Amino acid sequence: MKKLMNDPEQIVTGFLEGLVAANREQLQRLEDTDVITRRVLKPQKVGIVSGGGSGHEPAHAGYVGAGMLDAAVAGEVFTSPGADQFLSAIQAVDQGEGVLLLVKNYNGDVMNVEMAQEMAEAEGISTEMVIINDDVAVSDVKQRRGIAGTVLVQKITGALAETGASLKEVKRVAEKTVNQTRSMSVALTPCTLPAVGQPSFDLADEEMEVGIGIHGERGVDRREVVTSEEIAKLLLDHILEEIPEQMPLALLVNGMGSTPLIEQYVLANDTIKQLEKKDRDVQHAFVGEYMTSLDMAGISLTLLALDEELSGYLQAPVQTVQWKQ
Amino acid sequence: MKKLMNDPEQIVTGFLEGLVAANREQLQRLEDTDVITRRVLKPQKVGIVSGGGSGHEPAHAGYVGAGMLDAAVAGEVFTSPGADQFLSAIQAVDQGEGVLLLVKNYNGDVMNVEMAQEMAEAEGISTEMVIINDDVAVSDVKQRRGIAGTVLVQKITGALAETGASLKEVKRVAEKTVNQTRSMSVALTPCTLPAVGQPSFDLADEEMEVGIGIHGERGVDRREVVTSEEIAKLLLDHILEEIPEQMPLALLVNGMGSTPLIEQYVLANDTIKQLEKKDRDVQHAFVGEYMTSLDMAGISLTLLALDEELSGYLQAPVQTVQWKQ
Amino acid sequence: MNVEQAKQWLRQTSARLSEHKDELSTLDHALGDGDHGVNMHRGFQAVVEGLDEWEDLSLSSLMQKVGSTLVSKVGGAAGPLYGTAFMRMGAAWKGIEQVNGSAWSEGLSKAVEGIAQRGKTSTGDGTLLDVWSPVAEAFTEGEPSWDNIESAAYKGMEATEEMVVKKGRGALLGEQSVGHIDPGAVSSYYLFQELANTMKAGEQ
Amino acid sequence: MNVEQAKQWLRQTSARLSEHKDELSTLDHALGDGDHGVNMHRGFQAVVEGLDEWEDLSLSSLMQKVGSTLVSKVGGAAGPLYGTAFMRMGAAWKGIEQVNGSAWSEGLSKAVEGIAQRGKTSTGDGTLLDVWSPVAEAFTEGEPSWDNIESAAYKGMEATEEMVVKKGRGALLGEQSVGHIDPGAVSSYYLFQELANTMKAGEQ
Ligand SMILES: Nc1ncnc2c1ncn2[C@@H]1O[C@H](COP(=O)(O)OP(=O)(O)O)[C@@H](O)[C@H]1O
Ligand SMILES: Nc1ncnc2c1ncn2[C@@H]1O[C@H](COP(=O)(O)OP(=O)(O)O)[C@@H](O)[C@H]1O
Ligand SMILES: [Mg+2]
Ligand SMILES: [Mg+2]
Ligand SMILES: [Mg+2]
Ligand SMILES: [Mg+2]
Repeated sequence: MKKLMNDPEQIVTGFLEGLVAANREQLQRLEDTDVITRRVLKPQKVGIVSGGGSGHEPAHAGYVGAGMLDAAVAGEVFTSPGADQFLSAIQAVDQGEGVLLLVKNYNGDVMNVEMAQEMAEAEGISTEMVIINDDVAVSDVKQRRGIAGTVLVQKITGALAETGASLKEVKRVAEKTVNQTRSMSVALTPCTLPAVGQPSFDLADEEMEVGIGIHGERGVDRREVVTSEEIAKLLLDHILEEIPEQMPLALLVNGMGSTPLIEQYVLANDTIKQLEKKDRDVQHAFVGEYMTSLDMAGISLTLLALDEELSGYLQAPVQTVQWKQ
Repeated sequence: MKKLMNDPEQIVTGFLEGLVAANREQLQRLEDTDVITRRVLKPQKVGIVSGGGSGHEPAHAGYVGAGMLDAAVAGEVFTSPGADQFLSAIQAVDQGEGVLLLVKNYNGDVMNVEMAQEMAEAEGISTEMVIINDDVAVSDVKQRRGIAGTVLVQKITGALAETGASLKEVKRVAEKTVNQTRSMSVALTPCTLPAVGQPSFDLADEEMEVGIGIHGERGVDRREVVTSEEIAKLLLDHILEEIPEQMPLALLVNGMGSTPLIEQYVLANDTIKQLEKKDRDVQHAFVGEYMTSLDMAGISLTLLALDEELSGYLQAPVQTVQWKQ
Repeated sequence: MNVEQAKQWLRQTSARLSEHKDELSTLDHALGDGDHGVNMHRGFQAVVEGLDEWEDLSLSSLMQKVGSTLVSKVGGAAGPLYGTAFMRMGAAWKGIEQVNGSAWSEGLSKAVEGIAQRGKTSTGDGTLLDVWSPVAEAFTEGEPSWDNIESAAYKGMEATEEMVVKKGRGALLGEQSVGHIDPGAVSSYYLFQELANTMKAGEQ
Repeated sequence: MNVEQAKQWLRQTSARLSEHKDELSTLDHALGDGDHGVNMHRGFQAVVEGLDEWEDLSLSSLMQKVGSTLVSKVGGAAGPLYGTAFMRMGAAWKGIEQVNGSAWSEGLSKAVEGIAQRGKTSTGDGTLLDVWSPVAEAFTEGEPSWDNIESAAYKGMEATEEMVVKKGRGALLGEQSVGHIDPGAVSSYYLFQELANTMKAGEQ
């Protein structure tokens, strides 16, 4: 394992410090926490907080800024941050209008956020949680993980909150977005945890792992590596099953951490072509590293079924480190 | 070798098609070429063209748009595009004000651009070329390669051209930027050409290659992998030798293709800390994949010595696929 | 159990978990994401570091402090679960400086309630609750039999091997989760074994 | 050489380069970026594909067409160099349908001039010019001796092994470039060997 790092235990700290050092006018780190917030909050606005284990950079701290998150909470690599950290974030961004927590569907994240909500409630802060579970690779819907689709929910919810909408309204739109978002992934290589130094699973030279999550866990199927065209088809077949026909789409092609952009766009090309062949209208396409899994090579596809409301918030301006438009 | 691709010979085409498909309102591909241009040119403006071999994505097509390039010319992987392609780009973006070509210092690129300039001249189009050679790893200054610093030259030059400046003026500022930009890189792994399937060099598990270029060529020194702090120091020591004292700086921390963002920011953190310890004023810091070398793991550091003029154009708005601000 | 014994228990547990760090992570590699050992080690190390600072706390406050430290430092799923368990014990032992007889059973059943609520889980789901729940039942009204308690923990842990995991990352595996002991059950077993060891040492 | 012989020459060169594709790339791996074989193969394949379309061209126009095709399809450094060489030969042979005696030497020395200008290089820099230049000199005023020409090409190619490369990617290696034959010199040798083969076959 070769990584640009110092002490493996300090990799999250290094990331957070680096992010703030490179973006001082925009971001700050709350003292004694791994919480990143906007340096200046927009007044009288519902706070939008997300977070979870690290290793998914730029998620989530890279999405803190006008039009998206107010705060991001970073845990150890692949480990949910404790409730106390979520509470610090809630306290920091609440302006009396309440706080919405956008949480990927992992047991640990949900439990820590629920605890934080209870503590916040005791302080008179109203909070709501919306759980994101876009990964169709998991058949049991209750167990479905939140993966790259998360960033689309964050984008849309953040844009709405920026308009001064109420906590209730923001929650409604976040849930609607979750309901209309589906993703699935494929890995060409496993990832290696900095503190462990061993790949999270073994994969032969000609194999790929289908239906992986973002924590180095094994997928649902292993098979020979196929072409980009075939990977696009494989993932789309699963995802489209759960996307209403006719509705226009937003597409997110997400690199898992060490897949070069040239390959991401090759896959994007095949995906868009296949969607157009099926007469699907791809209104927006995003390609890049949005939700990674350390140094995993691979890709996820996300489709979001759009209506005018969601499309509008998706197109709204955003000024974060990693997503600007 | 596992890559998301179809026919390895078609990877550049797949990239260009994907880029345009995902950004239809903004970009177009000139028919029968591998030239990407803005869909709508800003009238009465000097055209800014860059290009070179592929494998460095998002460079250069990802930088076509308002405030940066008018056209980008893509060759085969690591191979300069032919003069005819540069000519097509020149013809497409010339509006009577002339065209500036920003070229990384490679023999093939320079020769092809010179041929294209001669052909353009025969058609009455005035052109100028500025050669970028920021890589301090090469001691012979004439042989110095253009690497990640190229994108800072493109950003600044593009911003100036957007104001309606003359070809002469745009060339002056481009050259000034080149003179004040220095970079150096380190690789943790080699890259693998899609059509070759073999790593461009061998590197043992605990080794890194110092002073590599962006074409998979071997570097100037091979040694044991060290910490991010030590890598930052090693590269800065070389680069700072050629950066005037006192002047404020722009820093670019550039991932080489398969280095995760978390690691890029760890290195950014160490770099900024060390610069601040030396009382250097880091006015702007950019972190991400700006100029890659296929799937190479590694990083380059670039410093640009700023004056007010350059700082202004660096901060100016830009709307390309990959760089928006 | 008095405050000093509680601290002794926590110190021994921390040492035990650190010894078994890799074992726990390996178990978690099969069912989850391979970090349970690292998480528990980090959390209990923070507890032990805290013990010196928390010198003058009551037993109840100490348990609360341990709970919130575990939430904060273990993180993941185990953090809120262990944390809630300790906080609930702390709440149950308000004003009690020496845990005896019914206080044990009261404290443990509150802890079990807390885990079940927090984890939205019940026994048989193949989690650490399958250790905590039989342990709580093994505390009867009278003075605890530490051998019984230890063996209840052991059996509970062993039983998770045959269960289809219903909660946590292991649940993603469905039927394929059968055949693996739950890492949280194992760390809980170590916790209770060290409790028994501490208390038995005190009895001598 | 008439148009038909020129076409024959190009076809044979293309076949030869495609046979030696990997060898040329391997040579380029040592001094450059390992793609010279791929580049030349791609370029000459495009030339051969073009030959059928360019049926009615004069020899001069054919050479120009070959040149621009090589610029476009070889790309890299070799593209503009080979391309310029062919375009300059085409220009020198304007109105000539059969290259003989002084036309050979005129065409080749224009090609050498073109390469030197385009590459800002001179003989001894360890590039393909070190083949083209002695070949041009081997064309005297009279009818060419194809054996002399072939051996001039061969010697020029061999000589690059001992040179410190001054131009192109190999120049980055400085002194370490000594001991490697220049790939562009090798592809040029094949080109001239096939020219000799073609012309000698025509003489019989
Ligand atoms: N919902 C739940 N209810 C009860 N126990 C759970 C639940 N989810 C997880 N666990 C316990 O937590 C353990 C995993 O802890 P750990 O690996 O530290 O956290 P994570 O799963 O976040 O990586 C499991 O072995 C299981 O015993
Ligand atoms: N400036 C130059 N002058 C003459 N020949 C050159 C020059 N630069 C490169 N060459 C020739 O080109 C060959 C390399 O061609 P190729 O590998 O196809 O291009 P690239 O270097 O762009 O990858 C070298 O072996 C050398 O013979
Ligand atoms: Mg975990
Ligand atoms: Mg090349
Ligand atoms: Mg775990
Ligand atoms: Mg080459």
